[in-house]
Order: sequence, then C-alpha cells, then structure tokens
Amino acid sequence: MTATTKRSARTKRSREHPQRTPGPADGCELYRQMLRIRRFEEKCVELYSAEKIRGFMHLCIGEEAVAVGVMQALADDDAVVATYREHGQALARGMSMSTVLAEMFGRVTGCSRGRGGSMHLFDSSLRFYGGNAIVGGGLPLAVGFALAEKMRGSNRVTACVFGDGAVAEGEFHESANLAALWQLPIAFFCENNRYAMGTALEREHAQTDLALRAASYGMVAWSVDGMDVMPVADAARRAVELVRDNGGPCFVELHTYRFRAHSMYDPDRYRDKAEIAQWRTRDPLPALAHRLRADGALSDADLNRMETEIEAEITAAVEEAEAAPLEAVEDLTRFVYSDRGAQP
Amino acid sequence: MTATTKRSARTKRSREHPQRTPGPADGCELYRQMLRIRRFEEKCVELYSAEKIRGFMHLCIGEEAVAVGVMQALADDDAVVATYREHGQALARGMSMSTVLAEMFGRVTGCSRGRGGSMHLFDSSLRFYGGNAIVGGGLPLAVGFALAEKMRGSNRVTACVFGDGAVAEGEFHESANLAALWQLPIAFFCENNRYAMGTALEREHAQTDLALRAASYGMVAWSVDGMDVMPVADAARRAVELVRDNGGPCFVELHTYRFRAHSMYDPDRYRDKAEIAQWRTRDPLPALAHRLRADGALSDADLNRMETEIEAEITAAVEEAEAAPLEAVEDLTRFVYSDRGAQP
Amino acid sequence: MTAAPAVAELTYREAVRAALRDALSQDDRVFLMGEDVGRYGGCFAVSMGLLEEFGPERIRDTPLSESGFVGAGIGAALAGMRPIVEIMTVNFSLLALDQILNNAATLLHMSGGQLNVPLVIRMTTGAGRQLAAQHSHSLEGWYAHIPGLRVLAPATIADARGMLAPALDDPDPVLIFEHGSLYNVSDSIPDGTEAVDIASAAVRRPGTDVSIITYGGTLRTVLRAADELERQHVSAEVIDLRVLRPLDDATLVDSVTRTHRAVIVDEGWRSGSLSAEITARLVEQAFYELDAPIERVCAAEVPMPYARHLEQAALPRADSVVAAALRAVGGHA
Amino acid sequence: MTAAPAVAELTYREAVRAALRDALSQDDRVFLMGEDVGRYGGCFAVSMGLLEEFGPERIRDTPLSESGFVGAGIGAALAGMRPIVEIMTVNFSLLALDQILNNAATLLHMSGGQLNVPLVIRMTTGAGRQLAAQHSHSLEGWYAHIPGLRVLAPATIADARGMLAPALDDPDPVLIFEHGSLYNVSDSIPDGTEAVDIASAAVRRPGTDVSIITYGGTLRTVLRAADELERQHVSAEVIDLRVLRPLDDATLVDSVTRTHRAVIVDEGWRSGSLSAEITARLVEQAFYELDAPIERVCAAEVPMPYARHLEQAALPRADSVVAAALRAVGGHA
Ligand SMILES: Cc1ncc(C[n+]2csc(CCOP(=O)(O)OP(=O)(O)O)c2C)c(N)n1
Ligand SMILES: Cc1ncc(C[n+]2csc(CCOP(=O)(O)OP(=O)(O)O)c2C)c(N)n1
Ligand SMILES: [Mg+2]
Ligand SMILES: [Mg+2]
Repeated sequence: MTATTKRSARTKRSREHPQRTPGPADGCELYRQMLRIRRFEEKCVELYSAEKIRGFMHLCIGEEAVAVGVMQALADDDAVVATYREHGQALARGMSMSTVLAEMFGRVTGCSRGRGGSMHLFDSSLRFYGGNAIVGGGLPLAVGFALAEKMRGSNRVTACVFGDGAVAEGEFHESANLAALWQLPIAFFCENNRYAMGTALEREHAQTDLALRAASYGMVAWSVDGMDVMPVADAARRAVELVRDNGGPCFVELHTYRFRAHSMYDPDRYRDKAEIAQWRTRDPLPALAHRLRADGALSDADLNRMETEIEAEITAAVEEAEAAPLEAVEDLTRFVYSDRGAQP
Repeated sequence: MTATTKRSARTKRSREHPQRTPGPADGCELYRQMLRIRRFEEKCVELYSAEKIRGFMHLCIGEEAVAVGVMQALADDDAVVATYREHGQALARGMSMSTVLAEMFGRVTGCSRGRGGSMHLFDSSLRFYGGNAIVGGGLPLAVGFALAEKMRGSNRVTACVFGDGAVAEGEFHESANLAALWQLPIAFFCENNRYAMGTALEREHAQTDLALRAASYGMVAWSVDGMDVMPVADAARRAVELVRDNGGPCFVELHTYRFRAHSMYDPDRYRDKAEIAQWRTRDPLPALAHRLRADGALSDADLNRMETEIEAEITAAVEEAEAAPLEAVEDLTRFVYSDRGAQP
Repeated sequence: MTAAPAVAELTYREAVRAALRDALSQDDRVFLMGEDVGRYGGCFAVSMGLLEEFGPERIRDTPLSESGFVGAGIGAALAGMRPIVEIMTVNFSLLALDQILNNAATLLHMSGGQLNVPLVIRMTTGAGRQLAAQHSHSLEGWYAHIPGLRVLAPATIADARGMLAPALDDPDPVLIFEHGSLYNVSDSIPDGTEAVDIASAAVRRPGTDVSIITYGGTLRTVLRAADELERQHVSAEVIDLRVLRPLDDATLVDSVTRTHRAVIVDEGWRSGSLSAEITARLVEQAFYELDAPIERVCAAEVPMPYARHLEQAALPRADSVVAAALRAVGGHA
Repeated sequence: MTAAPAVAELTYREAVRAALRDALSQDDRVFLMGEDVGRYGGCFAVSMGLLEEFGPERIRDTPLSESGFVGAGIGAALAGMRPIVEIMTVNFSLLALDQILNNAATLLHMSGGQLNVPLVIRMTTGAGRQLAAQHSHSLEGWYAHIPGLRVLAPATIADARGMLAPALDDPDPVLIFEHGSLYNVSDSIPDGTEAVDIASAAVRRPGTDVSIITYGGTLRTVLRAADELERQHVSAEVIDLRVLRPLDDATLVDSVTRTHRAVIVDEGWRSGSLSAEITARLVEQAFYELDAPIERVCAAEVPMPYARHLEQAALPRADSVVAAALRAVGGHA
C-alpha cells in the first residue's frame, strides 16, 4: 500500500471519526477534571508523608491544564505515551483513582499489579502507555505506535507527552526526524515547565524556543499558554485533527510550571520563591472557576457538588487501596516472560 | 575564571596567533596535497585487491577538496577529530604516507602500531584524534576537547569532521546543543556526500538542509561547494577564525560526493550511474589544475614534478610498510591499560 | 532470487533471507526495519531483493538512529505489529541498549502483564575479519544477562533458516545474533521451512571423554578441534547452546554427568562472558560429577586489534580448544 | 559545610563530597560534570555546596544528554583535563554505553598506546528504595566485563573517602559505583585523606568455615549474616571485592584455600552476574580446595518490582545468605 492510498484512507475515515470539540459547555467539565487531579495529588502528598506511597513520586500540581486539555482532544482508540509525571494524564484519560492509587500502594489491584508504582501507570484498555521513567525513553516508542497505525492505514493518532528536559536527549532528535521523515501520525506535546529537575531551561538548551527547534525538522510546531486549559484544549484539538487528517506529525509546546518540587525527594533549592509565587498567580483552577462563574456557567452549588463528589471518590479509592491484597510473593517472577496463553 | 575573562584571553592570544591564509600562491600547494591524497588512495585500492590491506577501507576519492581545504585552515596546536573516512585528512594534517600505510598493513611501525587499521589513524603529536568508526561517536569527544580548551582559556580550536549520516544520530543533537549552550571553541565540518552508505540524504533527513538544522541550535552555520578547494579553504579559514576569536561554535556544511563505493565491500547498487558521472565532471583536481595553468601558476613541468615526487613517496611508503615488522604477539594485551610509566 | 524451501544447498545468508521472506509473506504484521536493509540490500547482503519483493514500507531503510528505530520497533510491537529490527552489527546496538533493556525487556513486567513486546531484533556479531576494536564485539553473552529477553545464536544453516519463525511467534522480545563469519558458509538442509525449537541446546557431536560447550561463530572451530582430539583418541561431545537465554541447563548437566569434564568455548571477553555463567551452573548442578576444573577458551581481554596475527592470537582457535580439552582429560584422571 | 579530614564521624555522602573537594582543591585540571551536580546539589546531595565553592565552570550542570556529556568527559580527558563525570544513576548510563565501551575503554589500545583517557565516571547503583524496574539496576558487575576499564565499588566510608584520589591518578578510565542505600550510612574513619589502594580486595571479617564474597551495597547484609552464622557456630570470612575489574583473585583463592567453601553475594541479576565470573575463577584456581558447590545469592531475575514485599523478595537478604552458608558448610563435609 502506498503512502497516498493510506493518506486518503486515513482522511476518509477521519471524517467519520467522532470529534469531541470542547465548547464553552465543556468548561465546567474541564474544570472538574482539573480539580479532580489537583485534589487527588494533594491527597497523594499526605499519603506519601504517611509512607503509604513510596519510591519516586512526581506531581503535576500546577500543570493540570496540560493534562486535561491534551487528553480531552483524543479519541478512545488513539494512543498516549507519557512520562513518570503522569498521574494527571492517567486520570484525565479515564483511569480510576482506585486503580492508580492501589498501584502507588503497591497492591495487586493496581493498574500494574503493584509492580510499577507512581512512575509506571499503564492501562492498555484505554491505550494509555503511560509511565516511562527514562527521560526521552517514550519518544521512540510513540514513533513506533504511529508507524504501526500508518502501516495499517488507520486514522489513529499517537499523543506523546514529555518535558523540556527530554528535548535535550538524542532520542528526541532521532524521534522527531523519524516522525517527520516518515510523515507519521504523531502529536508531540512538550510540557515545558522551565526546569529539568534543578536545571533551568536556559541551562538545558542553547535555543530555548522549543517549538522553533521542532520546526527545524520540518513539522508544524507552535507554543501555547499551558496555564489556561481553554487554549490548551483548543491547540490540542487542532494538533490532533491536523495529524489525523494529514498523517504527518506536529509539535505543541505548552508553557507551564510545576508548583511543587520535582519529586518528593527534592528540597527545591534552585528556584526563586518569588518566581514560584509569580507562577502561582496563574494557577489554572481559580482563573477558570472565576470565568465560568462570571459566565454563569458554574454556581457555588456546582462547585460544592464537584468537591464533594471528588472527595468521595478519593475516600473510596484510599479505602479500597488500603484494603486491597498484595501480589503473592510466589508470583515475583511472573510477567518477566509471557504465559504463552496471555499472548495477544 | 569567568567566561568573559576567558573570551578576552582567547581573543588577545588569537591576535598573536599565526594565521595561515591560503592566497592564490597556495593554489598549487592545495592542488599538490589533493593529488597526493588521490594518488595515495588509488594505490590503496591496488593494495587492497592484493590483500595487503584488509578490513573496512573507506576512500575519500572525490572529497579531497574537503580534506585539504579544512586542514589547511588549522594551526598546529588545534585539534582534529575525524571518522573512519580519514586518510585524506590524516595526510593533509601532515601524517606521512609511510606511517599511514604501515598502519593499514598492520605493522608495528604504523601510527597505531597496527592495532587500528584504516579506520583508526591517530597521531597525538599532530593532535590528529582521527579515526572513529562509530558514526557520530567522535562528536561528543570533540565537544570535550573544546571544553578543555575553554576551561584552560587557550585559543585552540577543535575541528570535528563527520558525515551527513551522523547528523541523524542523537549524539549530533546532544553535541551541537552542548557546544552552543556552553559556547565552546569548536568548528563542525559536515562532509555532506549525499549518502550514508546506501541511504540517500532525502531518506536520512526530514530537513535536508543540514546547515539550517545546525543553525536551529543557535550557531553560525552555512553551506559551501565542497568540490572546489578554494571556497572550502576560504570557508574553513573563516570558520576557524570565527571560533578562535569568539569562542563559540560554528558549522560548515560541505557539499561533496564520493566517486567510489562506501567501502571496498560495497557493490554500490543504490546510486544511479548518471549521477556519479555527473558529479565526476566536478572532480576537484582537473578543475583546479586548469585554473592554475590558466593563471600561469602551474606549468606542465610543475605537474610532472608533483606526480614524480608523489609517486616516489608512495613507492617508498609501500616498500617501508612491506619491510616493517609486526607487533610481537606477546604484546597482544599491551595498551589495554597504561604502563604506569606511559602516563601523561 | 529464489532461495528455499526447495533448495538443497543453502548459504547461511540465503537461509536467513529465506526465513525473512517466509515471515513477510505469511504475516502482513511483519516488516523489516534497519539501516540499509532496503536499497543497499543489507550491509551483509542478507535482505538483498526483499525491497523489490515487499516494497519500501515493509523493507524500511532507517536513518542512522539506533535508539530511535529500535524504540520504534518496540512501539510498533506494542501496537500489534511484528517488527523485525536489524541492527547492522552488535557494535552499534550499544546506542540502543537503553531501549532494549529499559523498555523491551521491562514493559511486560512493569505493566503487570499488560504489555507484550513481540519484537525480533537481528544483529551481526563477532570478530575475525580484521575490523578492529569498534567493529568486532561479541556481546551476545552479555545480552544474555538481561531478564525478559530471549537470546538466540544460530550456528548452523538449519537454525539460521528455522529460528526466525518461532522467534516471531514468541510474545516477548527475541534477539538473534548472526556471526559475521557464517554468512558464506553453506550446507544442505532437509526442508527449509522446518521449524526448530528455540528452547534447547543441541549435541552436535556425541562423545564420552569431555563435553565441549560452545555456540555461534565458534561451533565450527570446536568441531574441528573435536576431529583433532579424535585423532588423539579423545572422544569429545560437542554441545551447541543455540539459546543463550534462557539456558538449557539439562542438556549441559546431562552431558557433563557422562563425561565428567567440561571445556567452554566463548568468543566473548573471558571475564564475565557466558562461559562464566555456564561454569557456575555446572558447579551448582553437577559439582560432584566433575573430575577436573572446567576449562574456558575465550577471547583475550583486549579491544580487538586490526593486525591479523594479533586478532588471530586474541580469538579462540582449534589448537587452544584441543589443548584445553587435553588438560581437562589429563587433569586428575 | 566542612567535612573531613578533621571530622571523626562521616556519612558515605560526606565522604564522597570530601574526596571531591580535595580533588578539586588540589588539581585545577579536575572538574565535576553531570546532571544537577550544581544548583540542585546533586540528585543525592553528594555535591551540595561545591558549586558555591568552586563555581559553575568546575561544578558543571549538564543538560539531559548522557552520551554527549560522557563523551565530552572522554574528550576533555584526552585533552589533558581530569574530569569527574557523574551519571546520576547507572540506569541512565546505558545511554552513554557506546561512549564508555567504544571510546573510553578502547582508545588507548586502538591508538597503539598514544591516547590515555584519565577519566573518572561516578554513578549511583542498586535497588532497595522502591524505585521500580527502570531505576533499580545493579550493573556494576556487567561493566566489569569491559577490558580497558577499572571498576570500583566502595562499600565503606573509608573507601568512599579514599578511592577517588587514586582513581584520578589512574591514567585510564575508572568507574566508581556508589550504592544508593549507603549515602546515609556513617562511620568514623582515622584520617579522611588517607589514600586507599584500588587494586585489592579486603577481608572485612576473618573466618575459618566459609568464605562469603561480596561488594558494595550487600556488604552490610553479609556482615549481618556473618553475625548470625557465628551464633550458629559457623565462622564466616567476609571478603569485600572493592575492585570489580581487575579482580583480585589472590585474596579470594587464599581465603577459599583456608575455608574450602564459598558463598558469593551479588545484587546483580544471577545469570551472567559477577558472581558467575568469581565462581569460574575459583573453579579454575582452587578446584581441588573446594569441599562443596559454590553457592550464589543474587537478585532474582526480574525487572525490579515497585511493591516493597516483592522488591525485598527479589534482593539478597541476610537470611538467604545464612541459608546458603549453612548449605555450603553442611554439604559434603
Ligand atoms: C535518561 C535519564 N536521565 C536522567 C534522569 C533523572 N531525571 C528524572 S526526571 C529528570 C528531569 C526531566 O525534566 P523534564 O523532561 O523537563 O520533565 P519534568 O520532570 O520537568 O516534567 C531527570 C534529570 C532520568 N530519569 N532519565
Ligand atoms: C553507530 C553506527 N551505525 C552504523 C554504522 C555503519 N556505518 C558505517 S559508515 C555508515 C554511513 C555513514 O554515513 P555518513 O555519516 O554520511 O558518512 P560517509 O560514510 O558518507 O562519509 C554506516 C551506516 C556505524 N559505523 N556506526
Ligand atoms: Mg521540565
Ligand atoms: Mg555521507
């Protein structure tokens, strides 16, 4: 099959494809999803201090607009490849709090049966190929997903989410070139939160305009305010449509900021308190809530209901996780190789 | 020491630095050097067929203008990092035919004591850190040489030569970013001969303007006709001066072509004969010879003298290599670790 | 070009090509991807002609981006394809090692069994052609350290022909190491498409006095040594590991239990080579059967030198295998 | 922050930092380069304060470019500097493996002795902190397969303090593996700047019945096991390898010649771990001294799981070491 017949096949099918454009009516839903992520991660902090959650845990508090705005643009059969900072994306993609929390508790009921933890959330039923803890390691995988879809002539899009630091890795370069060279249906979403651990953007990159860098591979690339979910959602939808209709890749840089330290291990000595305070004034949640109320789209009652529902979901998830069993130690080496039966 | 004091230190010293600008008078010398390389490699082909030379051998026949033009721009204490296609650069840098040929014969008198062969020519006395046979593998090394010089505040330049194929490797990306981010005194010379083995430029790169790609890292970058030694020599001189005076990196793309197959193993099925013939009309040697004679700078007598001298040098080198001893087998594992004495 | 099944005499190169052709013909999820597999015909001419037969989408030339295209193979496998990724030689696979170890070998377990990686990675391995230090590695035994991978080393034409199909059927990542010195070797095999198992070692020559265990590029050296030993009235049993991970301990222990002496021949650098793991397993599982120290004949611990006489001195040779076997049978008899 | 020489009690972290400070103060060719070594203070707070003391040129933060900055370290070493490159953890070193194996380890030989690479690479290694499959590798024994490298595994505060100086004096590349579980361990050492050798193994506890050989992160586990064994009237000699390449065979053989029994404890995956090479050497050099099969206690062959109970089950524990030692002394006595 030639690229052209594939391309047209894709375009044809993409017309039938259900588009889920978030209009103003969706503002409340987007807000609810961001709030759900925020409250969930605030709970995670508690649970980490209580040593219920261990290992490395990376929060996206402050970056919720990116997680929610990007995920809402994807169709159910699109694929997502993410990083270790993926709680928000996992929830926004539709994973339940209980499966995610149970995973962080190391329980067999967790999405990865307790083998992955916070950095390795996966749900193949949602095509969420999340948690990669090697910076840049997910990029070539995403190229492979997109290559498979192109070869099959499907109109599925692969969304690949990664940070500003990952752009310095050779794997970004190789993946961007392969995606553009082979015109693969992949949307690169770069969460530029201005830091790679303690290293500020201008000490990571000679050219800090990452969209400009991506454009040099010959793909459509632009930057968006990642602190406002509406432009993020809009940009993500346009990016996904572009990829779905044209088959080729595109790159969206989302300017955002993490309000918390890099991980629970990080004393956060390298950031100026004033800078953090400044970014906190751009918190995506209160800003959107204010606009929605001004538009009369969201009432105090609605807000309270959201909070209560989310709190209930969290409480239930914690209880479930607490009560959930552990994987049997005898099964330690299970899944190193497939039980031939389990083969797809 | 701060970058600024270093910068000024470098600029100061670079003024004292002997510049060796090739004027028209040098045309003959440049021609002689290209001829020397051409004849040497033609002999290597013979010797390879005679099985005196084994392993992989990559010729630069057709690319002599690049080797000669770039090397003449460097001062004695500058450093060169090259690839497995380095015979021409090694000779142009001042290595003797006998040390290079003895190496290819696997003799202990070879520059690398017969341990390296054609792909691994080294001469630390000439600061020629040549032969790297892992594509892209030399780029980070060159960054390190330049970093050392910057830290010492010297005004030495590191010249890094590599091919178009290497630009696709992650190591190119990481090295270009480091060089530009840290403003290191390195001149990248990309020998774009339009093929990486059997893979044509447009199947290697989404964006085939490699200078444009390099510019996206924020370094000065431009392209030159690599089939005419004069513009190459001029561009190389300007690149080296730029690096020496400003401390930062720059990138020169040299459009060239290999008249021969990739290596002696390559049946060269992937190139159109007409394309090869077309490029052969741009052979850097006859063109320059013609101009020099038109200018009266080069007479038939001169040409004959050159040929005779070069032939004599080749004959002597072959005889020496033939006669040279082999490394003692007992010394097989020598140089895996240093004899502590040999420590620099 | 038509190789196999009908063909009687087949080179190792033709055997691999025939296996590739079968796989590509029988399953349209299968594709071959790597540097110069298409227009060039493969660095070692293995895939010659396949581009013309299956087209550029399925015989896919890649840029020089080992980590990128190996990772892409993993992603395509996760997405339900059956990629065969060719890394031109093992020497370049180091650039892709993060993808192989941290993704291909790990994803199934890390995802609690959700994500299979049905990927086959082929690479040329080994020394002996004067390609010097950066082009002569034998790292297949080193790769056998990694849980989650199956590692194959076809040493015969039949295995070169037969191992690819079961490797593609395997739901988990399989690495196939083809020794560069074997491509021109030929042999006639019964029926080209006969599938082979990818779980067991094979006794290539039965014997009673000493077990010589090897794999891949050194099998032929060992068989030559066994002939010489026979002349010296020593009956050597020659075992071809075939599968470097998981190792088939039973066949090894069974042999040593009969011969009570073992020599392991491995082209890898001696320290930390697969020969060490085999020694350890024999000691653990057959200690009281051993009548002499286990002998190892490996590559010298040196970046491979270019000069022929040095390279030859660095590699396992028939005479050094014979000497080791004689030490084993002589020792403490 | 002022650590050592005067200080009596020192943590492993402080010991490494003090060694770095000495090196940076005494030789201006020395600099430290790696991800977050500067402003962040080092992923494990090892280099905390050094940026303020030595400035950003010599405490150099790098972008996420492992192959790039490790290769740059090699180049700077070739150019006469004495770089200390920190790879945050061994897990990320796979991205730099081509530079380490194909350049750092081979250039001296490949150039016929012309090019020394006086480079030190430090990395954190090991599991035990629930960091899961991609952040828990123990590959130091795997690196010990590579000719041209010296591989160190400081297991004590004194070695953490003393190994850096001789490593920097070495004209060849040296890898130093710091186990992540040791940074907070403290001990009082005589004189902080006392240089140690980087050639020999050390007997950490003398014994007569069984030799327990280990290194790095598992030394303390083994010493605990030795205490328990003593309670059970088994006298265990505990050997800390210290140097994983080149191995100090003499110390191992000497010990086993006295105890006639050996247990090797290695946090690496069992198959192809350093424990296999040590087994092979003991069999080659002390076969007739061995009264029982050599026991190995290694990590389970699994990508390290996150859940604490699974991770603990996968790692060598004191009780499994005790059990192995009892098997060894019980066996065939
Ligand atoms: C290859 C690799 N190197 C280093 C690390 C350690 N590390 C984990 S996250 C991180 C920073 C990544 O920054 P960025 O890509 O911007 O993502 P962010 O954490 O800001 O979301 C580093 C250095 C790693 N996990 N993988
Ligand atoms: C990392 C790596 N991958 C593959 C190879 C095999 N190989 C040797 S040269 C070459 C082509 C390189 O092309 P280019 O960089 O354009 O240099 P040229 O040979 O054209 O001068 C390839 C693929 C290698 N040596 N190293
Ligand atoms: Mg970031
Ligand atoms: Mg080229």
